[in-house]
Amino acid sequence: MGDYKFAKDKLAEVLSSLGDYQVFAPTPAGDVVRFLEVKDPAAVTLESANSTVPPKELMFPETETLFKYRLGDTGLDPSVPDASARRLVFGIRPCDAMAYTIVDNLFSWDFTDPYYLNRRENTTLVGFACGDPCANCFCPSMGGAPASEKGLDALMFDLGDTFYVKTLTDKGDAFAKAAGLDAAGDAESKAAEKQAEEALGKVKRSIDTAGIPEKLPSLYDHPFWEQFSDRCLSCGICTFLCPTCHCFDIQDEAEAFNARRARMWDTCMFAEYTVHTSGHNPRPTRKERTRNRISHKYSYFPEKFDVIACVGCGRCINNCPVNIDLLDILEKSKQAEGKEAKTA
Amino acid sequence: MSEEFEPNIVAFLCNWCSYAGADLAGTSRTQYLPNIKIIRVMCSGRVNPLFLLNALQQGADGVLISGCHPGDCHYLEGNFYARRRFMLMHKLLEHVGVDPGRVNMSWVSASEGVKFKDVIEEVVTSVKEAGPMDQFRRRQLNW
Amino acid sequence: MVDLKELQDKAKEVISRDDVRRLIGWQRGTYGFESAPIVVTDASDADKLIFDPTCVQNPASFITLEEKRPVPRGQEPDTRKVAVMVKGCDSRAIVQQLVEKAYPRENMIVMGMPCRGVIDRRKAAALFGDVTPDEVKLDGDKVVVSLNSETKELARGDILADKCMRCRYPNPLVSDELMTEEVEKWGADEFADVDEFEKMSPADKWKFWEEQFSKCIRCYSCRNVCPMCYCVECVVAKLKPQWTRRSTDISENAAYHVQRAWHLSGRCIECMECQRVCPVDIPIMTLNRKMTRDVKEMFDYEPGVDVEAEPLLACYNPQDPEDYIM
Amino acid sequence: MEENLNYKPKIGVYVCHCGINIGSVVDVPAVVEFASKLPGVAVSREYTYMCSDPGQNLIKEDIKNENLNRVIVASCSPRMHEPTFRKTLKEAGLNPYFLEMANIREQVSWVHPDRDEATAKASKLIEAAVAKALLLEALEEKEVDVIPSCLVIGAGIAGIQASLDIADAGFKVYLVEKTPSVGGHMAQLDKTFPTLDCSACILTPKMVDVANHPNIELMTYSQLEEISGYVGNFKAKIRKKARYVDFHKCTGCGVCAENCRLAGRVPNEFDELIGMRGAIYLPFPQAVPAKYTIDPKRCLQLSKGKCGKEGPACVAVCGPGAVNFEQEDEMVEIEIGTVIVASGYDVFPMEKKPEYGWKENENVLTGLEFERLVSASGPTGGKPILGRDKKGEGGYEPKKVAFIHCVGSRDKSVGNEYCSRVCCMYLAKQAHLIRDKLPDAEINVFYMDVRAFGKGFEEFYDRVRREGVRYVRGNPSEIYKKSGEEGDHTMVIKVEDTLTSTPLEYEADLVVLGVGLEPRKDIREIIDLFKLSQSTDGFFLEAHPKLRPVDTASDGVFLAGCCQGPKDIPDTVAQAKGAASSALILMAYGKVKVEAQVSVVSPDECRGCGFCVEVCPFGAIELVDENRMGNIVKVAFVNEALCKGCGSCAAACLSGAIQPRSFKDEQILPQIAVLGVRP
Repeated sequence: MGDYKFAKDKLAEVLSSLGDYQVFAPTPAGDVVRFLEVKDPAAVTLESANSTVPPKELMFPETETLFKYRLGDTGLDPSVPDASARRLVFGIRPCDAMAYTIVDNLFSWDFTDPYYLNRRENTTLVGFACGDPCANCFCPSMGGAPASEKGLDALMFDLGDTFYVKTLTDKGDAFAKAAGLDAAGDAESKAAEKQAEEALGKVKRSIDTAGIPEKLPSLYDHPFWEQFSDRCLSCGICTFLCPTCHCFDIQDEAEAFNARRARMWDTCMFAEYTVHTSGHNPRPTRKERTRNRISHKYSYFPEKFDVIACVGCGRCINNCPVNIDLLDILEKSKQAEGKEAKTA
Repeated sequence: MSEEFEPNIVAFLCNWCSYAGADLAGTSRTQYLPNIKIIRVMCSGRVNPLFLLNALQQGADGVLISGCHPGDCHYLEGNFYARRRFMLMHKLLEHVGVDPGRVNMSWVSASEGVKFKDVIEEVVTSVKEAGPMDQFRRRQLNW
Repeated sequence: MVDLKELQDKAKEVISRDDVRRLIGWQRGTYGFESAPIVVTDASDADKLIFDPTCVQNPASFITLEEKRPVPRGQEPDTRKVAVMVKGCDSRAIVQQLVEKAYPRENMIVMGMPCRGVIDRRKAAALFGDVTPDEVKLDGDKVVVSLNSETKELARGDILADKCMRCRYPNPLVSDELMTEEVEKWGADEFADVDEFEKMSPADKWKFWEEQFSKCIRCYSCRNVCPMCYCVECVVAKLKPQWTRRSTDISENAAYHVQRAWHLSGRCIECMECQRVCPVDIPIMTLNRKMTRDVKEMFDYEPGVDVEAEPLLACYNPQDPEDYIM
Repeated sequence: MEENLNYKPKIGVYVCHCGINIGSVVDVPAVVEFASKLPGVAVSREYTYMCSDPGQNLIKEDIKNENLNRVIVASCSPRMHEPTFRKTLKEAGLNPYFLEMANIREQVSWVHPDRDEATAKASKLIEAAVAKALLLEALEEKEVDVIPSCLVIGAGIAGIQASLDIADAGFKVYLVEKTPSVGGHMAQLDKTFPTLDCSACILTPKMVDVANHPNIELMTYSQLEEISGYVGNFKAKIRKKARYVDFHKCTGCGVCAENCRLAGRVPNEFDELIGMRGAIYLPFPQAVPAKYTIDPKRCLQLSKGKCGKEGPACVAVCGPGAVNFEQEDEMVEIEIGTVIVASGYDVFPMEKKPEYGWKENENVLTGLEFERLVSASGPTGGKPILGRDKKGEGGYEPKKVAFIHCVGSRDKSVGNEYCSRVCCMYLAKQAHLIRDKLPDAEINVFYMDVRAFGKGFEEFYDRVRREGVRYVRGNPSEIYKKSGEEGDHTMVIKVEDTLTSTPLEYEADLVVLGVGLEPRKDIREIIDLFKLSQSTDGFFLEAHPKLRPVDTASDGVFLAGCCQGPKDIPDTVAQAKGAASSALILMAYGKVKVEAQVSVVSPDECRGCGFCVEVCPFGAIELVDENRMGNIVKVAFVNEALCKGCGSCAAACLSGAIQPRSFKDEQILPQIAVLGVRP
């Protein structure tokens, strides 16, 4: 594990030197930033605070094929699309990297998911510490930090005209070697620590999560949810853009008589998410859905995996068009009078 | 493309005029191009404009909706509604970049077997000019 | 300018009535340049109501978003009135909802809010960055933004939504009572943007849309926020038959957006909420505006202005145009 | 429904050679082979003629032995043999709607000569049929009872004849007539061409019959106001207008009319306003029913509230005391199974052709006015006398009479492109009548063509010509008085003889205009009641110009007489009998099949916007209350007896909540999926 650096103007060079990796980096797609495979290093941007769509899509794509088959035939061709490519995610924010460590729990739990885990296995994560967090960041409250190393193989700092790179795993070193980075000295590491210190101070918002996981079940039927759910659009923004939300739907898609089984993002905010074949919907209104989203992240998930399914990236707050504010909900939940616990 | 592009066109014909017109073309042995595949509906007013979209997604290079001449609808008004719908759908698809030549509509009566042939020729030509439709084509199975 | 106190008192009075169930309006947001919609059910919350240029959301959306909860046996459904505050543009949604029999007029109390424009959060962010203003108000032809004890004056066009710059209905078209005096109409709509777009070749149009549609994550916020989109089961969610697949790729995304635009042709009332809420900045209104323009040109029809009007696609004129029909 | 959910589809595909019609072009064995591999296909066979008995038996056997539950016949157009094969399935005990046809003759072998292309396309069409067949549903063919009674609108000769036929067959008839008497235009005529028998003589007995027939309920001076329901089960509201004369007390003696203060001072509609009546009146002596009626617009008591010093004379003189000014309109509601519309025609309104001076010139008469003039029951007692004074005295006989053809017919300038079919002959007849009554008169007939197409017509036309009636080919451009002088009634007719193409001027002191027939001015009332449509000439549109000439697009509603287009009396009677038998077929069988492929609503998906209600051309859909988990919401509901299965509702519905059976989205999309794929 070592200290490296490279000049800012060498960014494109560094990226192009990673020939035997499939490299993904924040790239402006139209007017939003997204982690795309690097075709033109010049297109990569490290300016934006964070990508609109979290890099979770690199491990858990919006839509992926599980296998193909032909209607009428009994035998099917379980060819899992190849996920063995050696990948590298460049410039991922610490919160999003930490998110992977949370989602890993789910995909390696009762059933180990080859699609997700193969990708994780073969991917190197080169993080990029936050110089100045945005208005709705609250990673420290979630056990992260603007310069957190959780889940990363290497962490980059922006030191003005150079990038300081601190490698944290063998994967990280391999990257440094492949990129042919110069060694860095104390000066850089000190500067980085200082920057991390300051960045931490700049985080404006926070929440004390103590007691929340235990309390939420007691608010199961509490009316306070309605002050938020009444204005909820029941859309997928908060969950699709959440780096830890991991719900998916599995559908068969046929063309004439050829078909595939595919899995795609789904969200508990959609009305149809819980509709039974009978037509009955146990979560008939936005109240139940809003409650489920919060409770799942802050109560059910920690209950099972002992970690809150939130990294404080603030995406759900930034992008909600009706200003439903996660932290606001949590604060209100603390004030609300709970009844004896119920479970979902 | 090496060999000439042969477009695939899905047509929605109303049972009473256009489908009968196609039958007449048949009984009078009026030859036309085989690129057209006909789906029979009772009235052009039945054709949901989203059928077009779906056909283009399924890989059709062009579509044709054909019904009774205005005023001749077996159900009195169906083709008037169809006309409104498809005037709009045509414009909408054009707006997203679908070549207008792909979306076609015609009035063909039960006695217009020859017109039916002419319509087919015209449609096939305009879709040929537009080339293969790959914009909406479903790709989920090509990997 | 609204007197907030007056507004809140009026709201208190309305929500306190026995025959009123809920009141939909706006409250101060927790951050940024946009307010948050609020559904007031208790008079004590009426003090949260505000009206200023941050009140961009369309309250009419929340009338149809409210699910009808199953009514336990022996109980009666709560059929008391819903009060809703609407700007001019919002009111067109009410008109269209009435045209489409979404609810009986008498079930609604419409509180009209004459309006001189609302903020475009994207323009604001470009100007001020990731901040929360103390106050935003309209002063004559200026928009005055107070931000940590500094005030900045802007031309309306620099920060107000485009729809406001071409607004032709600043005063509600339907209302039981106006909360302030009517404002003077300033806008005109020549659909120059549509004409401009149409200059493109089919290939270029597709190139544009291919990029836009590819971004779509199918969160359906554009559909859900639309005051016109309140089908019990939307066709894009249907499984039998499945019109659109849930897979996100250019084919399904494009199909979704075309379907959406199609279903809104002759129905879109141009509140532009769909475009505002899009998390990946797809210019959705470019589709809707095209429909609006063509509907006007071909059928001399404008949705959401006349409660008595027949729905565009549920009527016809024997003389309708048919220029491309063989 | 259950039928196709509960077990796996077992499809039989039957490819027809149609002799050599298909076989010679399409590689049938290859197609059969292809079809056999399609999912769900259990049997795939070929045969020379599937529609032949052996062919059909092949299918029946397989249905029985292989338990097929879907059948695909790849042969000719479904418009040809769908009914045939539906029957086949039915006979084999399978629901007839589990049939799907692939049209590989009209759409393949007859139009695509290339064997490979044809074979490929045939295979595709069958593949699509299979894809749809997988989702076909069993449909129920329902029958509804037909109420054994008929409403006949209009009591002209058409309505009278239709009513008598139906009544004689033993079914109840409600005959509704707007005017106070039955008889219609035919009653106004003097003689009828070409046989010259007296119109009244042949009509009056029938008029009396309808009045007395035990199965006919006659409602004169009445009007249909509302009609609802559907074939076999209509409900009608009829307004019986107040006659202000007690129908049962009135003996028809006529003393009231004689004593009416306005006697002889009110123009009589029946006499085309050239004769006079009183405010209380009988339109004509043979009127049926022979009951008097008070014209509320003219009657002083009713319009002014006062009639002379001593009050209304009619009241005073009426022995039975039948006059009753307090009488009010009466609404009658009836239920009927069938309807015959025989609402008749109007003659061409001369206002539209001022150049003939009909308005200002009392010596210019329409054909119908002339009929009254020469009718024995007419104002002049049948003598062709003009220019009588108010008391009906004085006057003179015309010496030069001119008849003009095609007035308001075959004339684009007045918007009537059609031929009225009766004018040529009634003018010939009228020319004959004049010759008969005024042997010395000079008679000129101006014509474009003479269309003497009917039985005995040409002979009659020839006879009239030989009687010294001059036919001049050309239609007059103008008619005007020769001089303004008192007592000079001579008119000048400017015309170009189109045979010699010489401009000529003729003199006449009586001009008779061969006015054509037009749709009634009040035709809208009936259109709106029944949702009937009009052909371009404005008359009612029949369901099919050749094969369904008395039917309309609304089942159970039939047309008779001139409301469907100009006709002479024999044609009218013939059509009336046709309409009567059509109605009788329904009533005699007592049941009617309703379309099985009708639209169906899934109430859980309906948002109640009513778009479907607005687009339905048959008014078959309405919004009804639905209890959705305790909440009352409006949802669409289809009246299956009214629905014709066109499916416009489905295309209008945003959420696909309403679907036409056999053409549902979920049945059409699979076809698109198959046919969309580029070969």
